[in-house]
Amino acid sequence: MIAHLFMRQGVQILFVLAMAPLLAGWVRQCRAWLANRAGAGLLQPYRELLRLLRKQPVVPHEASALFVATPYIVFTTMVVASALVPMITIHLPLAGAADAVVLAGVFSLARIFAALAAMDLGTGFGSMGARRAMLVGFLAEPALLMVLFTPALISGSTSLVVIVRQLARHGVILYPSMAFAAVAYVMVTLAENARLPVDNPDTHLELTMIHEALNLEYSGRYLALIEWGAAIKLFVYIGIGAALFFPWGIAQGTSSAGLAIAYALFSAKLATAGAGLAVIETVFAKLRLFRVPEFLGTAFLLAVLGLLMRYLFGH
Amino acid sequence: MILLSMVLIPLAGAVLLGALGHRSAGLWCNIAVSAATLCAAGVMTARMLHDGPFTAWHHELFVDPLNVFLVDLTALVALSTAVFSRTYMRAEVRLGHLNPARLGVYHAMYQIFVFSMLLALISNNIGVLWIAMETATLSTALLVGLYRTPAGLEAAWKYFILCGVGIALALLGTIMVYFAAHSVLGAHRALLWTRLYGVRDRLNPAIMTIAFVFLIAGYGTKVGLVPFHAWLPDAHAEGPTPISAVLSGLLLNVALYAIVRFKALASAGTVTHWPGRLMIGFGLASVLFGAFSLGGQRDLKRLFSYSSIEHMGLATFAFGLGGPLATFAALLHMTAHSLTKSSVFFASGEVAQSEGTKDMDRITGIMNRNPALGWTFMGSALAILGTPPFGIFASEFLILVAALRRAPWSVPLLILALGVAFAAIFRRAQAMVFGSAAGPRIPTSPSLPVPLAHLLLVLVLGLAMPPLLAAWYTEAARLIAP
Amino acid sequence: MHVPIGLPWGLILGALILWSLLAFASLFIPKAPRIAPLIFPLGALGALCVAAAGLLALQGPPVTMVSPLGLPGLPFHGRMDALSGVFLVLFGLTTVAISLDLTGYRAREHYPVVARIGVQYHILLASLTLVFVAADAYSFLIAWEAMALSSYLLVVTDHHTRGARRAGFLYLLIEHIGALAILAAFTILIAQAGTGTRLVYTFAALHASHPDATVAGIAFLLAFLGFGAKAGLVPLHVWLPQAHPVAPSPISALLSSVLLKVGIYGLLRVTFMLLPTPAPWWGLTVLTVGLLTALLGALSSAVQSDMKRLLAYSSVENVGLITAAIGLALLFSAYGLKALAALALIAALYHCLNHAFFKGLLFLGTGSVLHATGERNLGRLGGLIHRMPRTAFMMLIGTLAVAGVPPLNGFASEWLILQSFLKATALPRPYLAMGIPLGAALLALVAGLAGYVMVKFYGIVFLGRPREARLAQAVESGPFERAGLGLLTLLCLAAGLWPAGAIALIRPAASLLTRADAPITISEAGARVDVAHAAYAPAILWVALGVVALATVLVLRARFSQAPRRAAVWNCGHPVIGARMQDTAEGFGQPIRRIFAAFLAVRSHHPAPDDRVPRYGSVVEDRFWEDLYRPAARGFEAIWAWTAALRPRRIAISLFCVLATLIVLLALAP
Amino acid sequence: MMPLAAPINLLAALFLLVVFAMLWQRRLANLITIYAWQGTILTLSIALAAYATHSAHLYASACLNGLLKIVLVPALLRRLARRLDVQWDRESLVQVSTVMLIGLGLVIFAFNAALPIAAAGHGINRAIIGIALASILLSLLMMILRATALSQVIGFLAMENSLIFAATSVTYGMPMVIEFGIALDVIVGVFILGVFFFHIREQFDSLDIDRIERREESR
Repeated sequence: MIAHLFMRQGVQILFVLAMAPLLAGWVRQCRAWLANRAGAGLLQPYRELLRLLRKQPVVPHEASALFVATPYIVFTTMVVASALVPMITIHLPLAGAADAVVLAGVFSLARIFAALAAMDLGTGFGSMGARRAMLVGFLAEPALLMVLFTPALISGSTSLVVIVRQLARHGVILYPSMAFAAVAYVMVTLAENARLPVDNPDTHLELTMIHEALNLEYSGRYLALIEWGAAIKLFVYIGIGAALFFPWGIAQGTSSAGLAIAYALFSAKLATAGAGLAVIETVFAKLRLFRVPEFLGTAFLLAVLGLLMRYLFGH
Repeated sequence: MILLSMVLIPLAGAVLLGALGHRSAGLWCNIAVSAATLCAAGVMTARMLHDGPFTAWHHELFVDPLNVFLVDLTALVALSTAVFSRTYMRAEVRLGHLNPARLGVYHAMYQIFVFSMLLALISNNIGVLWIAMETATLSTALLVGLYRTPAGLEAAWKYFILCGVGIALALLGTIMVYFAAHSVLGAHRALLWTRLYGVRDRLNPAIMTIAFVFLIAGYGTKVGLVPFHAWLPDAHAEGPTPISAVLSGLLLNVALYAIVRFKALASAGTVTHWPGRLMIGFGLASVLFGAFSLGGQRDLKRLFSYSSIEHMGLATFAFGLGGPLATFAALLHMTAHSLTKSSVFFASGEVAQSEGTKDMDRITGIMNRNPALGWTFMGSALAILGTPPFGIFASEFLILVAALRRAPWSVPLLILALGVAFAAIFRRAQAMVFGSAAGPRIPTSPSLPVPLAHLLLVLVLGLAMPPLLAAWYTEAARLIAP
Repeated sequence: MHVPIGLPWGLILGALILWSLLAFASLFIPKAPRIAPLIFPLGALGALCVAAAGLLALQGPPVTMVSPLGLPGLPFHGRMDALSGVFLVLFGLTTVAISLDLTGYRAREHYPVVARIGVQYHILLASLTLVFVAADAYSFLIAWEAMALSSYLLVVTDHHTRGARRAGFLYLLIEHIGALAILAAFTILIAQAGTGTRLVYTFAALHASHPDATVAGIAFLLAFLGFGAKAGLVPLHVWLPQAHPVAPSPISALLSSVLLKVGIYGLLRVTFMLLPTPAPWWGLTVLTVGLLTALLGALSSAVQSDMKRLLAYSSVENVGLITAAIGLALLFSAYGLKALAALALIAALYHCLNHAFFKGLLFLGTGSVLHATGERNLGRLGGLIHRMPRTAFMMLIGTLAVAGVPPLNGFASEWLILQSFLKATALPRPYLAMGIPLGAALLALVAGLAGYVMVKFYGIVFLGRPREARLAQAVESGPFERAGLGLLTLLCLAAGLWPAGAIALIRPAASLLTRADAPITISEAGARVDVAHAAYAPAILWVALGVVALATVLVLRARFSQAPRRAAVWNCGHPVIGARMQDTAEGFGQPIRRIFAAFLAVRSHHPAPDDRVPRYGSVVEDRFWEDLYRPAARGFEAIWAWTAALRPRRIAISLFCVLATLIVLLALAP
Repeated sequence: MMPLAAPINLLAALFLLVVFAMLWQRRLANLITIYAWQGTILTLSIALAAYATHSAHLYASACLNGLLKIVLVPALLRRLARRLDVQWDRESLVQVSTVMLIGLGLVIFAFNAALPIAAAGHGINRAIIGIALASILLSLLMMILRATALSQVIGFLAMENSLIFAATSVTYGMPMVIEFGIALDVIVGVFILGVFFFHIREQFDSLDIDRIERREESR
């Protein structure tokens, strides 16, 4: 029984590890199609990762141990975070070890290490990126928490497992409160994952970059770990979104058939979310940095409205 | 006999010291006389403990729980001030501030002052009390003007005029009390406290009401109650430091003692609480005025003289509240203030002497030059501000409790005054004690054991008050606020 | 009279006696320097005794004693219950580390200064202990003021600088105003409780006296004012960022770790154990003030450029969080939700404990930095991770703990606070149930800001390039300092990894205050903490992180193991000219200044287009200075000037006062 | 009604009139003369009281008073005025007629304030307590309004006379009246000596803080 449990956990982790680059490729491919380009293909991220892993990394003279350790820490936290989210099944040993708030905390652990590592070298871009990343982070955090509160109040717990179990029981309906929260969640996801309109993941334009500025000095396998981690992060965010707002199909039981359906359904959710992300990134332009607080403020507002909605309608 | 000797010792001492003149033996002799007075007070206390309250010399002198501790306190502070002034006045002479020829006058007047204080306390006769207070005025006025500086003379003159008028008003009040009492008691005994207390319910309330107005205005001038206080800061600031110490530590207490005695007399017969209300009003006005005046001062001794106004106001207020608790607290406050304030003035005097100025803006960094003096000064300042565990904290604590029961509206004002006083005094004290020293230092050897001994006593009052003293306070409270 | 028997009192008395002796012995340091190295380690021994006494107090029922000291009829009472226990443990453990650090600190100072610190520090420790065990109003106030005074004297240790004197004065003034408020609160309770000369003043008797709602409300407000001043709540927090930077670093650590908590202790003691059942508005007041304090502290710390002031504001923030949780507990207990009140209290006390550990660690660490570099200004630090790696590592743990990230202790308590905020929906008033989750969002913002601040702090002090040439001479801190730091690091890790242990420690106190048990379940051998099905299992998380990290390293080493090549930094191809290209503390503050301009008093100076020498400048001040304290100070100065001018210069005027008073009194006479 | 009430009441009225005269008079020499007249009235009233009660100590008191207040003190004051070369008091801020009006107001007030006492007393010269009170207040007013030290001292002397007048007439002799008298006279004597000390400066009642502080600094 225990062995089964851990096997399911292991399988989900492997699934995330394997599929995360694919998700990134899928988003990129969709954007290419929307922009009438051919695109590099769905498997391009895998090729990039492999190339980076094989290359000899370069470490600046000034780097301390923190600089070298950070890619491992970031990658590890992302993998562990992915193990905490009930994407496929609610019967995961690790999902019980942490609730949604802890998950947010785990993400901020990774963010803080990334920011510290960027400051380690004493370059202008690094510290600028660190500052901006932390700024976006702390502005997104209240909005994210408000988003989490709506389902948490409906189900009486911040545990994702409980939320999934409670929400899935009611059949396929989207509460008005949840609709507001969902929109807010999308906005937070964009900010947290350094996507347009908050940040542009495809550019190294010095003065506008946020996330990329953190990785400027990394190369080789370190960069591979960071990129892979970023892909997993997006994956996990979509997974959390699915658990919160579209929990239907997540396996409640332990049958193999249920699991298989859950995997398939989850892949479909991923594909839809990825395509939606590509549409958003194509439609919106990048915001100026000081418009970001307004953007996240709107997300916060929507989440609060959702919460109040819940009081109004009672669910 | 012991009562008589208690007043005769300082009187004889005054004659002796006046005869000794400026010889250096005078300094020691002054201490010896004061010590003898304290011994006499001790014997008197022992007898009182043994026999209970007693009268002497055709009922003209008496001792009861209310005055016994004040007598002891007076004798004690008189002795410690004498000890302090030995080194201090010698230094003043050496530094050229004082003409040595005046030391004889100083010592004689000092003993006369002590004599008049003790006489005022143990006299059973309200007339003798009045005369003793007047003698005290005369002797201290001469002491205030001892330095013969223009400012000192001006202060002495102001002291004379204001206290003269005050003493005159007090006499009118005394006459009125006699007027009220002589129809009840007959002409010959109408001035004796012990008799007056026996008939206090039968004294005419209308007369006592007006008499108390004059008494509180008259003796209140000596207590330094606002608005009769104008002489007090000048006299404290311009006189020699030992005199500032005894003015604050003894004279104000004895004057308040007189008011309290009369209050007990006046409030018994009247249906209204007029005397109590008057004292509450004057007390509160003094507390507030004293506290708010502290901030604007530049002169070290003037600063602490305003603090005396504040503290005497607090004691007056508490007596005015009446009731055993408030009266207990007020008596404790008188004791603690007397000891603390004299310690404050000792320390301030040493500071002013060693810095060569009383201007607080120019005194900095005492701690660098003389850490012991710095700590003593700081400790005294904190003690006078009512910081626990010193005795003043205990009395203020009790006064607040009593005020909350009897006049809750006054508590915010008291708290405000205490806070303002803390800000004003501590701001100055810190600036003087800490920081880097500026200016040349005048070589002195401050005698700190005296202020430290006082602080120790106040500490004992706050942490572990002797039960004997508490019993006296309780008895006295029963006597004046039944 | 009880004879103080029993181990807890023995330990406490032992520590008190030991500290008194040490304080006395310190006087002789200038004459006999040989004793100096012994003083502070022995002090640590005393602290250990106190911590042990606290642990014992947590185990058993409350123990009381009556001392022979005191006024007649007013003897001093002592009582050790679970609440005292928690704070004694907090105080004892932190103080062990601080005493160790002082052992190292001592070696660098002149003997007179060491002697002063030795005397005052041990008096402070003794008075702190007395505050925690005092069980009547009188002895509590005495211990309280002794604590305030000795800590004031420690703050002005370096009294030659104007800043230290100013800060010290402000500290003691606000402290004293607070003490007066506490005094007033106690006297109100005492005055209504007894009659005649018999004073009811022990805490137990006051609690039994049942004051009516108005009296209790006024007493509560006064107590909140007083203890809030001590804890550094808005708007009485201004002394904190002034006093911390000027005090010697170990003292700053003590101020922040323990002395702020004394305010919290007093607030808990009075509101939960002296006053009757709270009214809802009490809780709401405390909650609002707490949240405001947290927000203001976090924002202000983000814009500081003095490292100790930054940490001081961060302490303001944390105290705000704790206070907010206490406010929530008050609200819960006002509505009879005692179990939830216990939950919020556990969260608050846990955060107290954590804050003591990590803030103590950071302040001791800044002490080491200050010693190594002589610099408090963030603009002149940098790159110290290369010079002092061990300190830097321990500071990293502390930084992460303050930033509130799992699996360290700061996160654990903040998580509990958030969980208790979520439970506010159980409150029967809709506006509370709707409003308080917004408070939780504020908490999230504050937590996020704390992360921002900590990246700024650690990144600028320890990472990057040294901003001054002489930083190259910085040396690692000494063994005693490292021992102090190490102890606190271990405590941070332990409290973070094993929340079940900390909760078990605190639980009796919360139950004592609320008479209910918190809905927290602990499972899986103490590794997992559950609040209403939401779980946090830091140990499991650690194991998972460890396993994944190990696997990653192993896999990468097996397949892709080229050794990295060392090269110059790339920086997008721009040459790195020097350390000044890095972001500064002010640069880090800029977004905050811009976004939250309404909360801060920002004065910016921008050059005109035709300026020959263009200069940019920006000064951020606490809004409360501008809006509250300066006007108040000006007001008092005006009153003082007026009273000084009022002094009668002519005798005639004084005589006129006499005449006028006489006339008024005669007219008024009944 | 006590014996000899009528003449004493007449003297009391005269006493009040004399106090008004002092308030009105600004020439110093005349002021001293009026003071001597006041002393005479006082001595007469004490003598009458002594006659009425046949008390020896009141006779002694009358003699002492007569000696001091009719002869000695006025002579001393005159000498002092000559030595200090003060003939006129300085212009006071308040006009004489206004002063008179204020004085009148004070008298009305004092009479009213004394009413309850008069009502309470029995067998005593009731009116006198009102007159004594009025005289005291008027003397205080004089001290307030006069600017030179010498006139202030005379104001104080007038107050002292009023007190003794009250003490002897109202009750026909308090037991310690001589002691009171002597005590007050000692303070008067010191006052007058004080004026000698102060003759360096023509005016004592302005305490200029700045000047004092300047002196402090130069010391």
